[in-house]
Amino acid sequence: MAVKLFIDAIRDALFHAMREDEQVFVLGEDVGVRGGVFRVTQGLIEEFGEQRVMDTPLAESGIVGVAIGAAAMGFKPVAEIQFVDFILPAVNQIISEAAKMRYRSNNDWTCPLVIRAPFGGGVHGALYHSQSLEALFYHVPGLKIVIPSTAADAKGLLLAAIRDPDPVLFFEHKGMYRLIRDEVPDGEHIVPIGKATLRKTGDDITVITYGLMVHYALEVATKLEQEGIHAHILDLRTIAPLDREAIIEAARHTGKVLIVHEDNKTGGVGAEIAAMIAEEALFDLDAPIMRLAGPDVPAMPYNAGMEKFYMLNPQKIEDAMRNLARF
Amino acid sequence: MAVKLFIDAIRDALFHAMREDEQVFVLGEDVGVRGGVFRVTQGLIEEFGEQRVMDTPLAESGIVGVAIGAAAMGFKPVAEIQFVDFILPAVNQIISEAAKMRYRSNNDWTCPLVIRAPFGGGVHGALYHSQSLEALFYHVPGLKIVIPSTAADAKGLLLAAIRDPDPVLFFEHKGMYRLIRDEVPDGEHIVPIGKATLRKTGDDITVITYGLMVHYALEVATKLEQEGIHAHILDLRTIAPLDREAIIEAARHTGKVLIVHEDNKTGGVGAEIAAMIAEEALFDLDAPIMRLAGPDVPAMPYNAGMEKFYMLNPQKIEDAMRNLARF
Amino acid sequence: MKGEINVLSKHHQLGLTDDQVIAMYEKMLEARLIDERLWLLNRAGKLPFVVSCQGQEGAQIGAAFAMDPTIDYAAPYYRDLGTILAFGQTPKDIMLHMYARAEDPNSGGRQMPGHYGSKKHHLMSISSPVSTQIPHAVGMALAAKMRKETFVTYVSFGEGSSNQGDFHEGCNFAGVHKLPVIFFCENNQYAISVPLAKQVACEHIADRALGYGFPGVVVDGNDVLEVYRVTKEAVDRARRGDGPTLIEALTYRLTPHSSDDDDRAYRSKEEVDEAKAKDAMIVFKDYLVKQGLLDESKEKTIRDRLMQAINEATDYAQTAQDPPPESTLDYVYAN
Amino acid sequence: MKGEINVLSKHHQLGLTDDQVIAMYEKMLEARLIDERLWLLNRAGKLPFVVSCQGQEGAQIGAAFAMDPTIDYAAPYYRDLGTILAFGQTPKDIMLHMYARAEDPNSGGRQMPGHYGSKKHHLMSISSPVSTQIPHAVGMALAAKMRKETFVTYVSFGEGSSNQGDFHEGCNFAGVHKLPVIFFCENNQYAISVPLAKQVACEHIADRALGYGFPGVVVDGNDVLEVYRVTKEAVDRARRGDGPTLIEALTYRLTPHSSDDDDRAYRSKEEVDEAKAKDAMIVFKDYLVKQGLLDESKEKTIRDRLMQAINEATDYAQTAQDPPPESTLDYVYAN
Ligand SMILES: Cc1ncc(C[n+]2csc(CCOP(=O)(O)OP(=O)(O)O)c2C)c(N)n1
Ligand SMILES: Cc1ncc(C[n+]2csc(CCOP(=O)(O)OP(=O)(O)O)c2C)c(N)n1
Ligand SMILES: [Mg+2]
Ligand SMILES: [Mg+2]
Repeated sequence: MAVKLFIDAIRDALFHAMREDEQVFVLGEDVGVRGGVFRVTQGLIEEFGEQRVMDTPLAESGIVGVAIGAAAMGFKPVAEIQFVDFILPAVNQIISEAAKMRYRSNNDWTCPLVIRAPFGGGVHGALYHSQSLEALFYHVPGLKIVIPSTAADAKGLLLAAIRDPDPVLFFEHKGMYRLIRDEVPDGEHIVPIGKATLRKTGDDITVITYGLMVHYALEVATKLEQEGIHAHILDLRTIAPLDREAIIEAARHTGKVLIVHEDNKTGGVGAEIAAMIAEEALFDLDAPIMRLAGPDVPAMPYNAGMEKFYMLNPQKIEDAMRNLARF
Repeated sequence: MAVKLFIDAIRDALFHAMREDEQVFVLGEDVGVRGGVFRVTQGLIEEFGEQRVMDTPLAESGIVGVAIGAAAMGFKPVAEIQFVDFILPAVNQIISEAAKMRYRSNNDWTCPLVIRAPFGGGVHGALYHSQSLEALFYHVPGLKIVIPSTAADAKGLLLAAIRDPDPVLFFEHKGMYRLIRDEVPDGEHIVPIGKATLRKTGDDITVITYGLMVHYALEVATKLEQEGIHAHILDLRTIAPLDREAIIEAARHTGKVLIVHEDNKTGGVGAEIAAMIAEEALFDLDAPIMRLAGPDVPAMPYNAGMEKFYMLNPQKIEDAMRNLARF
Repeated sequence: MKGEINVLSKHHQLGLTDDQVIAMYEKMLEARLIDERLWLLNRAGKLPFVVSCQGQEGAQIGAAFAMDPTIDYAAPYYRDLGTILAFGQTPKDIMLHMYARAEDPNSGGRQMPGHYGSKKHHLMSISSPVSTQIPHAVGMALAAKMRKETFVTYVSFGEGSSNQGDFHEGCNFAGVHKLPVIFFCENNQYAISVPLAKQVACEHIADRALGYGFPGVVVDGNDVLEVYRVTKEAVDRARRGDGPTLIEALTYRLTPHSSDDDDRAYRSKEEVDEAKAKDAMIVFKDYLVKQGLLDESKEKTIRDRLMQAINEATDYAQTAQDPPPESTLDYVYAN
Repeated sequence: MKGEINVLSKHHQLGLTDDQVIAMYEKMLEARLIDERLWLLNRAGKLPFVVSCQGQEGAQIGAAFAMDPTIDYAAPYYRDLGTILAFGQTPKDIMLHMYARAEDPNSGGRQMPGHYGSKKHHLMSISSPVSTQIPHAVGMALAAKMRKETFVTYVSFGEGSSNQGDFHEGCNFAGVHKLPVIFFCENNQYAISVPLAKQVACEHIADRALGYGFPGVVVDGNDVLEVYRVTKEAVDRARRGDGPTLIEALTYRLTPHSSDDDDRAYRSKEEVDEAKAKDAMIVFKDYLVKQGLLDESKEKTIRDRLMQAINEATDYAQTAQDPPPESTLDYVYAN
């Protein structure tokens, strides 16, 4: 066990999976000698060669479509989309094909595919290098969506995703690549898809979140402890399918729920979480279900002041948590 | 004023808009001599010629992309996507381009575009000719989404959509084309985008829904009146942006809310509605916020029994409404 | 053919035995007869939807017989009934599919008619959005290359569908990696109501191959043996590791687009009649008759055998079990 | 050129005056000098991001001068600084954009550097997902045709981007409707780190035009006057109503992909140096010197004038106002 950066844990998982299983291969734009624009796949081509670490033409629908074909033949492709914003040309292949392959063929053909993509803002990425797109896909049965918040989870969930017999979207907050580090088990390490985890227990308010926001929420929670506000913090880890049981339990635990995500609010993942709670735990609530999310604008601007205005940060979360605690 | 079929009201709006404004034109697959596969555009090519009623190559991203270019130059294209299921290849153009054009250019370039598409099931259309895809887009700021439930609204909302200076997705339940008929004003008739409407008032339970489900809910409501259950029925008409005020008011009115949509449940439009209510009217509620929706499977099967299993119908809605009333 | 009696007949030149060409004819006829039956059942109100292969059987069978269904794979499209049969599905399989019964090997009744696919027959699952299968086939061919296996993958699509981005992206990927895949465009002159001239401005769809760095070939889709020949060449190329080929088979759709369509709105009866006269069913039969391989009595024997199988298949499918309604919830994920 | 002194010089043959070619050189130099300044500012920590035009100015200016920015439209891509300047943006506009200030005419500080666009300059708004602008340009050209106006629309993109579905769908649409649009591919041999051979298998991107039914032309992007010539021909064709042209300008990206890239991982210094020797800036200057239109002192005058404007622009932009943070909420919709 060693302390590793988030990005290194992801690379770790790729090395491990590719060494272990010849059917695993990586494809995407610049994943080869360049090692990916964020350097996630660095070093892979040296060990596994250019066929298993394949630089593709600049065509996302083609990348995903080809990966679906290879997956149908028993390969386990790990496709990288350079920025999640550029997954949009591949939406038809993902939703019409990957998500429906098993279902439409009555369990005959399958699609054991992983699509990795960096997402998230606060990195001067502007409109098209900052988006969160999980809400676009979490409505789609047949897909799984994973968003890790720790290096250990990144490794364990990516290995689980690669082993998963169905298509998994694996979204990595790009702001975390070189910011987050924690103890990552060596070798085999699986974190099951579909299970949320409590990052902190507390009896006053429940915060449900994922990705980078987990860290902000924890930071704020530590601070608020000193004021006697004890937060219960659930890290979803899997966005689809949501861990309904863990969500309801966490909501019931304090009766006060704040859902936090960087993505814009309307129709975001928080909507479903709030709806679930309102449907199954309404009478356990002591406060309205609150959501703190990005503003409903098309995407995050480049100008530093505007980007900051858009992005959630510990201060905004602190205000929201205190507000809920006081309710 | 005359009683018209839903489909005829849509055609009416197209004729009216095209006669009135030379910048309005229709493009899509088979919209010309064929008059569209559902015959919505029938007769247009005879009056307006093949340039303003343009049969396009089979390429949805191209259709939408070309329409965006024409809209940028001041045209008002009305693009038809043959089935909403086939909008997916155009998602990048819709979300990255149409929705963000005004925003990213700081109000300089705009995109006054309408995309019409038939959606919905119960017509032996199977997986790819039955889907509801509004949930894929309602999360996206910059887009408007309209789903009419009456012939009069279809005309009035389509005219409003064509006049709208921003991109509007106009989704027509294909099962309603020749099923729904009502009085449609002649000539100019505008129904404002963004305004829900009460189809029925009642003090016991609130049903919030849209499209075909409005009719089912009304049918059930009439029946339940005899049992002394009085339903308050809100027809959303616009899915994005949602009419927050009308939703909260309708929820408060009875304190018991059932949200109904044909689309699958997780992350559907009902999620946001429930979340809104749970955030703003929680203490006015006397029952959990209930959602009745399609099951979370990739899409509706072809087999008649399975299709029926999937689809909502008056019986399922009746059960849910009675259940809520009894709560 | 007269006067050529002493030269090797075309099919022998191509290395096809007499039995093989008869088998080809039989598969074409099987496809045609099933298709005709489907229309009857549709018009009788028994099947809500039909999408036809009529007019394209020659191209499909010419191509399919150039492959080896025991090792090769196909990612066909909804009109490929001929291909589906050549890869081993039976009339019973087809009828179970049309009636959306539980035993339908294609989707267990989940998908619309024409949406075939079964792993055991090496047939990739078909969806409705056109052209998505093209990158899939490229990925299947990539699998062959990565595993150093020699199977080829065949993918078919209409000429209208060759205008989708996925056609372009799939072809380009295959070209770059020299993958063993055959892009087979069944150019039937229409995309529903839209005639070729409103779909493309190029002379031939096959011209597009140049932009992907592999050969493009145009062939008369009513000339079964020519289709066989060019496809065989493409298959050989692919097996040798020389990469993809784009084949454009010129055909004509003899029926409306589907049972929901009325083609009188957009094309003349004369045009359709003219095409009917060139139907591969007729042309190929003529050839076989002239070769002395077929006569009316032999044709009748074949036809009767096929009809019997189709009748039995129809009867079976008509009373076969539906999938349980609640099985709608199955197979969203593996577990 | 020696020994040709008596024949008409190339630019005169093309109908370009001496002043015009000097103006072309000046625009190229303006683009280059701004670009160099951007890198300095980036390395000094003042600009988080730069994406360059260096090595492509010749192609851009050769093409832009074949159009009339007062009537024609351009849908350029992020490397098109030359085009942007030729269509009328000033160094000040560019610097305001780079610093993401409120006065940035491209996006009011909302978009990343290189994401130009301003209606008054007839420049379509650029986004990041590549190739989406290609169908837009086709739609703009459709507007010209529908309104019976004679403006042409120019759209540019990298060779890597020519592998996106939107390239295919846009070209095909334009071909079918014979629209007045010029597809201008700036083939700089790389898509970030991916070299041409891993992107495409065709000999020339221009070969793809065949599949869309219009001409495809390859031109040396370092030969400004040749680029002008072929683009002018394409513009004339388009204005005459004869439809689109695909032009492939062979260039080389002299800088890393962007300020975030390190190109040493995927190409050699020798390769870059070789390309630098063929830089259009050098080649075109040589031509002008040989024509007696330019000498070191005239060059210096031009350069000084440009540098002064760039310095002033930088100073202005550095202290210009930011948009108010809460303006993040503006312009989602019209009202
Ligand atoms: C992406 C997509 N858009 C639209 C459709 C509706 N549609 C079904 S078949 C068809 C025409 C196909 O034409 P072509 O590719 O020439 O094949 P053909 O039917 O003529 O064999 C259309 C437009 C579809 N299935 N998929
Ligand atoms: C749809 C999409 N996918 C990926 C990217 C990331 N990306 C930005 S530029 C680029 C390479 C572009 O290469 P090319 O088209 O040759 O243009 P060049 O930068 O070489 O001028 C990539 C992959 C993007 N912007 N859009
Ligand atoms: Mg066709
Ligand atoms: Mg390039």
